[in-house]
Amino acid sequence: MPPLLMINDLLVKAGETVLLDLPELTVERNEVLVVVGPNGAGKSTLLQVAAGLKKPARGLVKFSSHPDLSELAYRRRISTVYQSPLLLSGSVESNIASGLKFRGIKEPEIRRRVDFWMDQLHISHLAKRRSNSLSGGEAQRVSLARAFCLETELILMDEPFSALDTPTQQELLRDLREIFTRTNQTCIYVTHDLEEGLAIGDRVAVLFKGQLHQLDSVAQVFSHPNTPEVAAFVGVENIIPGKVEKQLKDLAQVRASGWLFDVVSDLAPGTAVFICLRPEDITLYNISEEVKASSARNRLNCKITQLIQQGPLTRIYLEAGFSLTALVTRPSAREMDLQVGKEVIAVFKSTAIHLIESSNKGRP
Amino acid sequence: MPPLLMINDLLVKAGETVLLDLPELTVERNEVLVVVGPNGAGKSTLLQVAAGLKKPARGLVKFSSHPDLSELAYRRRISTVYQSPLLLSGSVESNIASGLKFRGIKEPEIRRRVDFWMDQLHISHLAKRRSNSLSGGEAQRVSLARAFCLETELILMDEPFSALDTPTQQELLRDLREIFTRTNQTCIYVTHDLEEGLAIGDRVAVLFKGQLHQLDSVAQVFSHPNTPEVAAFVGVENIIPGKVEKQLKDLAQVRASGWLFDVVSDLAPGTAVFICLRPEDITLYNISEEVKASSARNRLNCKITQLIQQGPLTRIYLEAGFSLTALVTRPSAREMDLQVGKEVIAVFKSTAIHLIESSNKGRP
Amino acid sequence: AAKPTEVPAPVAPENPDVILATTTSTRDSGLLDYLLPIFQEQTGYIVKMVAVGTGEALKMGEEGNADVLLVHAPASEVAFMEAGNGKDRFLIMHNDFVIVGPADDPAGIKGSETTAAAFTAIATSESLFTTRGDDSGTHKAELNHWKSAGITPEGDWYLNTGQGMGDTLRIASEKLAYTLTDRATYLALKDTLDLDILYEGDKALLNIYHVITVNPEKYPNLNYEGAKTFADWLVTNEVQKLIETFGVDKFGQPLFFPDAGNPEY
Amino acid sequence: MQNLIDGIVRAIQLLLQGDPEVVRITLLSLEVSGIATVISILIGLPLGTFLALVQFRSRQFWISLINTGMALPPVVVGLVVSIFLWRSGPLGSLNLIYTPAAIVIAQVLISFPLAAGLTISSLQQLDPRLRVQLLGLGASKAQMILSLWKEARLALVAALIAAFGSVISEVGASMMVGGNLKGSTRVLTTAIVLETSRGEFASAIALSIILLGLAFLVNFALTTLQQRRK
Amino acid sequence: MQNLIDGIVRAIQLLLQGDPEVVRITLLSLEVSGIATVISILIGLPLGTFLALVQFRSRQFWISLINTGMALPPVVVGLVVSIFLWRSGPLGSLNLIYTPAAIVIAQVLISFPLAAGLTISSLQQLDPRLRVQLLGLGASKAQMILSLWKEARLALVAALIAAFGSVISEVGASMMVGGNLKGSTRVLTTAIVLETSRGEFASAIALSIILLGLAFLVNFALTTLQQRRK
Ligand SMILES: Nc1ncnc2c1ncn2[C@@H]1O[C@H](COP(=O)(O)OP(=O)(O)OP(=O)(O)O)[C@@H](O)[C@H]1O
Ligand SMILES: Nc1ncnc2c1ncn2[C@@H]1O[C@H](COP(=O)(O)OP(=O)(O)OP(=O)(O)O)[C@@H](O)[C@H]1O
Ligand SMILES: [Mg+2]
Ligand SMILES: [Mg+2]
Repeated sequence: MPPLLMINDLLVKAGETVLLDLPELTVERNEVLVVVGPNGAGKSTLLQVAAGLKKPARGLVKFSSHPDLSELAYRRRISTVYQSPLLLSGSVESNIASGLKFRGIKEPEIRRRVDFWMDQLHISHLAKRRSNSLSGGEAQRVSLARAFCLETELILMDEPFSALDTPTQQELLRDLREIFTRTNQTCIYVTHDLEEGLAIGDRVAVLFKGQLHQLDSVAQVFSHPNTPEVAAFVGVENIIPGKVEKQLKDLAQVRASGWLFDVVSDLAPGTAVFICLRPEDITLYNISEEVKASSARNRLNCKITQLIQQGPLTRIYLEAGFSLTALVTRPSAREMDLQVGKEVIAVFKSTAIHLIESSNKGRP
Repeated sequence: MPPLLMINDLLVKAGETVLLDLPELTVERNEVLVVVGPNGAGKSTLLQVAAGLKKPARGLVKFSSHPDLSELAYRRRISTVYQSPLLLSGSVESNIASGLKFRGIKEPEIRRRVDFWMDQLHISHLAKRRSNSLSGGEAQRVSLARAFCLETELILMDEPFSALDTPTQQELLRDLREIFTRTNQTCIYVTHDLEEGLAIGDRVAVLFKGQLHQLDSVAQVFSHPNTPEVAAFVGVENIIPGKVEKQLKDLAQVRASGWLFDVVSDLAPGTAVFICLRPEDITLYNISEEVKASSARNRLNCKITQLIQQGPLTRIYLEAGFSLTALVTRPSAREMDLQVGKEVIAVFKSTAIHLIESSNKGRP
Repeated sequence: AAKPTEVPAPVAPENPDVILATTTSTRDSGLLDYLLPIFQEQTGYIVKMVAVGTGEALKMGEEGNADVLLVHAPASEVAFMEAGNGKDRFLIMHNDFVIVGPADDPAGIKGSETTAAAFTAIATSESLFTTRGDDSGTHKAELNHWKSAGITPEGDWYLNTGQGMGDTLRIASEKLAYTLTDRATYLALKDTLDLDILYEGDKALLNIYHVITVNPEKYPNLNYEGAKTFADWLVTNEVQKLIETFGVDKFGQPLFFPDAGNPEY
Repeated sequence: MQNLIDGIVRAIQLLLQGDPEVVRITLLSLEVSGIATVISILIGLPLGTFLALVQFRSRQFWISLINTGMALPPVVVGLVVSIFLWRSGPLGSLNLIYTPAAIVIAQVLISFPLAAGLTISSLQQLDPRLRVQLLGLGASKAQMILSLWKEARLALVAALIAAFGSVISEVGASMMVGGNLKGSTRVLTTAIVLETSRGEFASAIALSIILLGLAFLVNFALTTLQQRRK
Repeated sequence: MQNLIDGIVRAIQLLLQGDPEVVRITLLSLEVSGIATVISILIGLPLGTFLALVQFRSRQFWISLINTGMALPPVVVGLVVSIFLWRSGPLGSLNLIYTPAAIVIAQVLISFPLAAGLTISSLQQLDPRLRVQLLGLGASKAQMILSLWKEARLALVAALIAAFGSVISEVGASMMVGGNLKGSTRVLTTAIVLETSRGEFASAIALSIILLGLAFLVNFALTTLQQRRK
């Protein structure tokens, strides 16, 4: 099957500023493509182009058989959730029904779908309320219901959950995944929240400053970021520049900040690289303790410089000639009695390290 | 020192609907009071009342010496970041300067502060841009800069980071904490994201349906939620109703779903309770493995029903006569080869369980 | 009747503003636009000429809102004087009314014996006739003619325009209707109208203008001095000559005939 | 002042008596101005919408032209319409001069620029993202426009009120092209002028009060509609 | 039709010659209407702002009244103002009748309801959260109102345009209270009426063209101001 949406050689400008420059991007049928990137990366711009609402300066965007995305027939095959809800005046119900009314759907069917989606989003009790009296999260739910009830082939969502409380977010993420699969819907899901993206996405496109740095499966982007920017964005907090010194049967020895790291990699000696190490892949041991996990080849003596509680986890900032961040569960931190100033051993496996060639800096 | 803001016997209504009903709430000087709660709980309403922008139906709100919050002198001693940025037309700069101009601050000082905060929020390059051409996150930064540059005693923030990308969020959370401490600013910080609240707050007020369920230190709310609602909201995913069966020297035995749990608690036998257990406090062992941590008194045989990857963590749904959720790090899950259908032992300490008396259900 | 008096030297009067209420026909013919600057120069009085309907002009006099009136509805004027509203009333000039209508003269009024006969012909043939219907001097004159012909004009043929002479002529022209008009207005608009003079010359068709000063005893804040000066000025020989020659260059005939010193008609 | 008091007394009398002439004039005013307003809106709303939403080169010129139209003096409109409708004019053969239809034509010319100009500003005042939002919901162009009108209805009703106000109060053009013919084209404003020129100030005031009362009723209905769902 | 063509030719002649009388009339029109517009805005803007922002019981009634004011016929205004300013009226001693000041008074009465009514609708069209936002930024009431005006400037300039249009084109009231005195209260519209009633259609048309050209220039300036920063 050909991809549902094909983007080729796309250039989007505002005046002289380039907002988006994508040589190629395809969205497969029935996938959830997550688009992530920092603020101003061009995520919303990409959605607007895909929705046929923004004319690119150059390039081809094709949706299955539609070469012209601005035509009504195309617009009616997609639905869009915008970053800010922007409800129409009137009741919640009438807002949700608006897209259906535009499509000339019959009243009983409208009723059914509106009721279903209000229920799904826990806003049935708001049905008759005027849209301008809603709280932020309630408005966002209305905006979501308004798009979902269209039940279109392609759904474009721009940070749809940013105003929802955590329990609802999690519930919706789970439900949506399931609904999309069941109804064969395809979705482009823009978010700046990586966790959200990981929970719902099949593939992830990572944008920086209008450029696509990586487009891969969720797991791949997560474990093998292409560029240091992507690495930092997907939560690799330890990115250390270094150089491959030796290469022994796919085990590279990388020198960085005076230390020598063992890394599973086939890169040749002399290659300038970035060592990428996730904080959660670092295990901490008390100096006194015997380090049991013998398979972990890398050990660093460090000193704790800062501790930050983050929900179920504790983030630990370490100094080991360079700064290092580790993430441990709260109970472990308690058990080990971790405190600022304490010396610990940071241990991580040679497989936990991912190397990015320095030449990948910037454009992929 | 008396509290900075005192709320007494507050009732806020819209027509006949009660939006907020707070017998008492105080904000101490120099603290960051985080207000959390699900969508529609009344968080934004509370902020509006504190900002003197919404008249309560009843009750007293007092800000240090100001008995009347709607007076200009009071309004000029606070600054507010609203849930949606709502920028004025004009340039980014002029938006940020607007509050300063209202206060009649001199031009060089305006310049200095605006430049400082644009820099702090990484929007210096947007200074001359028209406010309606910004991306969602950029607009939110402008809104933040606009409030911060007022450098007021009290800052009210309504979900200020919801549109920011994760790295910026984390950076700002860290910086803000520091700035508030340095400048002796007090802050009421509304969020639906608990993690955010935990990272920045001194105390947490938890609202549900316009009612205050708990107001405590961050650690206390997190470890000793007052009501099942709060427990669920702060991430206690396992809430099991039960009854105290025996009481031996502050160690209670609680029967729930057929199992007998050991809990550190002085509750008397016969008390109906909810067992609260955080997913990250559960350690999983393979059946074959020898359970080493002998101090953990509770062991349950369970079967894995679902696995969900969530960034650095894996969420594991278990069936043990009732459903149980556990959270382990990705590397552990990999090492233990956790899969759906596999049988494991869930182990947790008697101190990991927190008991809530059933009578606390609903109002505290 | 007043005698011509010496023209006073232009000394700035104490109260220079004089309000003159007059009918639209004198304004539209341009006569007053011609005379007033001269008066102003000679006397220093500034005349504020307000062109309104005769009815409104008399009402303004009655209420003391004008100092002096120049009007052409003798019957109403007499009533006005009798009610004590006016102080002086001088005959100034006349022109005449004519009956105009479509060139083919459907009612055949050309060559009628009397004005009454002409009016009767129009009424009996139910040819369209436009009336000003605005209580103006012309309207009142017209009503008198109907009365003397013993006719109460009514019906679809009798169009009540409620407007000034110029507009009523235009409507007559457009509707191919007859109407009674003063000669001055007709001549001024002749080029833009499809109307010919079909009946004229009867003595009954005289259109007589009087100047009236409003009675200062009734309204002490009137500028009687100015009003009287103006009234007196109008009847001077020089001015009477100016009236006689006005419009001759443009229309080849005078629009008004000076009457100062003549007996009342 | 006495005139004003007399006028008010007279107005009450006329209203109580239901003077047939006054009733006819009032109804004709309402009919003519109502039709003219409706036609103005039918022209002004689409035209204003077009100028508000579509970007093209000479747009600003056209907007200025429409705005200038708001300053069209009724007498000028009356004169020009007359020139066209007089027997000598190009449309003379239609025999429209001195008919209510002629008044409607002139009033439409006076009020449609007002309707169009105010439509432009009310639509431009809307959040520009609203258009994108509506298109994204699958609205056709027409549906989008309808929805925008709904969102801007407050200002659009104000435009309607202003357009109605401009025609019901207009006299210069009605007088010229209608002729103020008793029983056929005499409307409230032209009747007021006539009564004034006859010096019948009390009658003029009485008719004015009727006119304003009428305008108030219409506006009260429209304002209620406008403010009902702010 | 010939009239129209003659009028255009005549207008060009008048403009090229700079006929002093025409220049004077034109300047007076501009001055009188300009002053009247400014005063209307000075009254209408605060009044409209008050009615748009402050909630009180009889608000809807007052809004209707203002909207009715948009339908005030100039002749009625002219008559009522005359009654007050005539010697017999309560303000007769001020000697204002038949002066430019009297025209200004009448024109203000005609156009301030338009300014106020359109101000109401343009402010009500704004996002209500904007007020809260501004107050939260520490704006005083006055600063808040200024900022709201700035946000609504598109529609407010439209109100200004409409108010100017209504006075520059008005004739009934100017004629009655000004008296159309040559050299002192003759403005473009009253001159047009005079020329028309004298059958000098070409002159009337020429003056109309001057009037419209003037209105276009003013409106082009205002529209440019309005559209510059949409
Ligand atoms: N008219 C314009 N002129 C210049 N730059 C513009 C214009 N419109 C948008 N931009 C810029 O384009 C960039 C991309 O905007 P976009 O809304 O796509 O970002 P985004 O990735 O969605 O960001 P966010 O996470 O903050 O929503 C932003 O930096 C924005 O400032
Ligand atoms: N005029 C109104 N009539 C009825 N209910 C109202 C009205 N205005 C607000 N509410 C309700 O009051 C509740 C509290 O609103 P508020 O904005 O304070 O919620 P919130 O806690 O900030 O939620 P969110 O996280 O979604 O922003 C909401 O459920 C909202 O629907
Ligand atoms: Mg965006
Ligand atoms: Mg909120």
